[in-house]
Amino acid sequence: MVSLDQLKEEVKKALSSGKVKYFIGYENIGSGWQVRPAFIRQPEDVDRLVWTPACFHNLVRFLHDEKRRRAREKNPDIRPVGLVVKGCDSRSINVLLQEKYIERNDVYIIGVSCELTGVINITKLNQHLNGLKPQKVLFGSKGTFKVIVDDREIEIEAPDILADRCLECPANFPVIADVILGEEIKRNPGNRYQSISAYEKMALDERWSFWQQQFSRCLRCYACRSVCPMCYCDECVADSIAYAVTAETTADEKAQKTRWVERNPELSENIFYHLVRAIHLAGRCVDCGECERVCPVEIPLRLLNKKMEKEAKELFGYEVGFDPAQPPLIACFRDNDPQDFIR
Amino acid sequence: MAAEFEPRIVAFLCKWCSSAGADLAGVSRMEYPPNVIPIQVMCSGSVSPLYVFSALSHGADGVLVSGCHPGDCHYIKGNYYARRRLALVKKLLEYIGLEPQRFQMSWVSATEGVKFSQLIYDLVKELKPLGPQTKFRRNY
Amino acid sequence: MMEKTILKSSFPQWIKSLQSFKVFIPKRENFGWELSSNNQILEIASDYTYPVVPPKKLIFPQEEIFFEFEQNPDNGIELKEVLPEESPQVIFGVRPCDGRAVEAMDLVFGGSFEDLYYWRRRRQTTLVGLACHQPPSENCFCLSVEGSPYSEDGLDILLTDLGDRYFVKALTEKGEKLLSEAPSLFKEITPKDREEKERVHLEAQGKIKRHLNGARELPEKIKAIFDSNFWDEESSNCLRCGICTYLCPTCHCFDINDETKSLAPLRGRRIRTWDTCQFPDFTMHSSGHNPRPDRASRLRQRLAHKFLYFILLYDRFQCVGCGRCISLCPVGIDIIEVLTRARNHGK
Amino acid sequence: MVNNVYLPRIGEIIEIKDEVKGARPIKTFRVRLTDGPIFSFRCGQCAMLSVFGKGESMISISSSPLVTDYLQFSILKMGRVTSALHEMEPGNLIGVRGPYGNGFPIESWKGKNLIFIGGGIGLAPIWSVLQTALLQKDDYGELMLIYGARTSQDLVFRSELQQLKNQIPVHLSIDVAEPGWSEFVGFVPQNVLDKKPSPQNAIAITCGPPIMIKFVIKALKDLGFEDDQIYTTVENKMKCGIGKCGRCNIGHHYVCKDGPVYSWAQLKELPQEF
Repeated sequence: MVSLDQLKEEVKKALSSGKVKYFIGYENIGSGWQVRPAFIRQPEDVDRLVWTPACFHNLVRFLHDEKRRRAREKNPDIRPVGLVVKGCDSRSINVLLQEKYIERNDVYIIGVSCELTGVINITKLNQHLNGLKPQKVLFGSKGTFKVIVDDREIEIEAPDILADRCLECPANFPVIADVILGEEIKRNPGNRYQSISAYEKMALDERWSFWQQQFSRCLRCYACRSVCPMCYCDECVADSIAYAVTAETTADEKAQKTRWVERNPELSENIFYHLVRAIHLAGRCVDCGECERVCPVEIPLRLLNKKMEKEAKELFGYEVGFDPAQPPLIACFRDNDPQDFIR
Repeated sequence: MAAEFEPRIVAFLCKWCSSAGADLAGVSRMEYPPNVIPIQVMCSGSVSPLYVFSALSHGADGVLVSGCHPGDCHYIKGNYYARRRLALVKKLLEYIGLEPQRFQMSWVSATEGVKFSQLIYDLVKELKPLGPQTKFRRNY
Repeated sequence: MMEKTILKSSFPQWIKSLQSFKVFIPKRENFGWELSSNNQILEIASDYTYPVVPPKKLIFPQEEIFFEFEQNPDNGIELKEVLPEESPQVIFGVRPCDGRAVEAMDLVFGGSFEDLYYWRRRRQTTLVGLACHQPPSENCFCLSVEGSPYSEDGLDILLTDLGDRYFVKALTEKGEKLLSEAPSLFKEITPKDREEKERVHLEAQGKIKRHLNGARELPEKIKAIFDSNFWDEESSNCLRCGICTYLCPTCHCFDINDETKSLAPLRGRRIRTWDTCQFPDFTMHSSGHNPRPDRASRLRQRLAHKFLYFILLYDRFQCVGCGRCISLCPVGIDIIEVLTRARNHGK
Repeated sequence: MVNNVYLPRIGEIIEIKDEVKGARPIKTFRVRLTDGPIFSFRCGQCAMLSVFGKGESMISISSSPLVTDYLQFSILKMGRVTSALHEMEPGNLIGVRGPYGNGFPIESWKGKNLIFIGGGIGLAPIWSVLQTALLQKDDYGELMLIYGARTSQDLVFRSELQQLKNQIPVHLSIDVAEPGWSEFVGFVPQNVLDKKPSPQNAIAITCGPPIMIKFVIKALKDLGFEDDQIYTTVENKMKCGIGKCGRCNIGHHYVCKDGPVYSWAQLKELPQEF
């Protein structure tokens, strides 16, 4: 079991020794059981920290903000930022290292093992509780969750309410960390591509009608992009003006910027945005599932990323986020990459 | 009777091989259907997935990316990168529900005028029965 | 004003009688409730809460075409105004907060420059409210921002669920017209109906769990802490996505862009789309200078707009307490908590 | 019939003049409206100009309201729309809607001395007031212009400035010395301190880059100007021009509708988000 006391102790140590600039972990929202990212700046604030099955957020994403802040400030404090990471999150750190977006000493990593469980899916939890309101959601012993409802304790088998991505997770243990909490327990992830198999089997037009329905709902709030640990581009095809505009950017450069995607939320533009995002995440997405979780109209974005993950593995033997030294998927090739589709 | 549907194919052809192959087909007076809108690029490796999506969103009925045969790339490795990247694009497009015939890749060398003209014959033949590509096309 | 009752069993007939209207009724989707006009649904489900995307989208759609432009053969430019169709619509199941939100939006799109597109749709829209018998969300706080679960503001009709029937209060001419489409379905009210309605209203009020105390003190407070680092700390986990604003029933900010269909001859259109103060490029000058360059200033803008600027302009909050921004925020930014902390900041 | 505020009128560019060349070019455009006379407006008001297919840009009107044959705009090439405007030729058509904004309260300045202080393209909005005051010279007291730019080649309205020198005191400046330059060298605020305009019965109207405005105001305060004797214009990104799209606000003021003209007495009370 991951010990919360130990987590607090480690964070306190890191903060009081001045080793980290600040620490990002999780805290409860209000007096409820749900959690949100917490920025801990003082050692005495570590008591805000929690570690529960509702800690689904991938905190690696906040390293983008830190990087931008450093670029803005004249004399930035360049001490590492401390993060709590799960197995999946740790893989996204590896991708950022691999892409040289960050350096290893930009981040101080406290890894936590998901052991036999992972994080929950709130919809599944609510369905399971059938109208009852949870007061607390905790890790149980050996692959269960403990939910307190009406001051009563309910034990739920993990697979019943685990987030889909946890059911298909190949890394329930951090792959890169400075400190690791919890045990490394081997777990059979089962079919890693279970969620997409039904869609792969669909007839072409059936698939189209499914995706058409999904994409036509998109509001283009860009929450999927905003929450993504890999969406750090200074310039995105979806923006009207890129952040990359500076005082030195010439009028001609601005005028000639190609507008790939129009701002209207019609199907064609929504598809364009999501296709670009999917292809840009190929070989980079670690399936932390955040994009799908935050979507207010529940577009199943994991299904896109998972498909790319599967193709990268099957076509090119490529696994994302286990080795910070491996070259990015599309910045390398093998002589015998498949080419039976080429005429 | 309505005129037979003529698909429009946007073809991204690398300058060194495929574009030269298309030229050879032209100067050798080989006939091939006029359905192709050729766009010369420096290398198949420079074809961003954005180009492919953009062609489809602007109403292309088919998209072709053609480069040098493996080992022949003017820039040594460009076509290998293209092969990997566009394989993913192809898988993604089909997964969303686009007919596989609509996105194609080929290797055509500067001497393969015959291959190029035959390829275009074949693509047009395969695309005709599918009708216009409306899935990704802008309504406006 | 006209008060009637209608049996729930008669409700479908009423809907069917509205032949000349496009009728929107809440429909359950996998992501929540949506206002749908698919003509299949003839009643409001008993477990209906509120639509994820508020009714504003039917009056202020995410995409509005202003006009089309076309270069003519002698190089002139023709503009073709594209106005919303003349088609009356009825929206059922508008929660009182969302009705008040439409009223707030009326203020923005009215005034010295009347927005033709907005008013075309608005005038053709009849809002049939449904009083909440319990809060649609655990983050509802309408009472704190001068609303209530049975507020009539902005609505044409307010329905109150009395179990087997609805108490129907027509508030405007548009509302009365809707009743007159099927007059035989509506019954005169009895004192008991009225009593029951009052009871439902009062009970609903008691079920609201969340409160933002002293909201009227906020304008002064926000002004006082405008330049403090309070906003930095509060926005530290903001992702700068558009959820809180796109799904806010009162947020009205938009962008205008030209889209070209053909360059020669030039052909295209000018469209309006939703935009949000939470995107960095919203205020970025062409030079790259950005008056609201960070998440702190953008969070402050969102809250100050709702609890300071709108009050200065119209003497009312631009927040109706629906709680959507709280429930849907991916990182738990909670407008009630932030404003409560703002109120206590420096104390 | 309600007027559709978003539908522009069609304007024809009748004259284009190169003011400044180089990397930050400025051109002056004169525009007539094809469907009738130009709209009436106040000094300091703006118009939303469209290049169809590119979009719209809010530009201040630099001609005087007393000139009714055309509208004049001096435009720095900066982004998508202004670049497209710079590509245009006389005879080309653009969209024009407006006028927008509050304008300068010049009626209340009658009998007063007016000191115009501009930097770079910032001369454009105050040019309208200056021209009006010149045409109605009897209504106002002494006029004075203090104007500067990075280099002599960045000064706008160069030929007009030479003529203006025959009518009113004109104090030019450039940031760095150049061969042949006989006037002030230094920043505009320094020139203000050097020329010491008197606050007595005076109004100072300043426009230019934000940093210049900031220091000009400081200089004017040092010279004894009261907050309500200093007027400036603010600019922010705009889309609708009519106070609805929500992006140009500083506090509860929409710059497009309630601005762009503010006295320092008003502006200093607002959040400094511009």
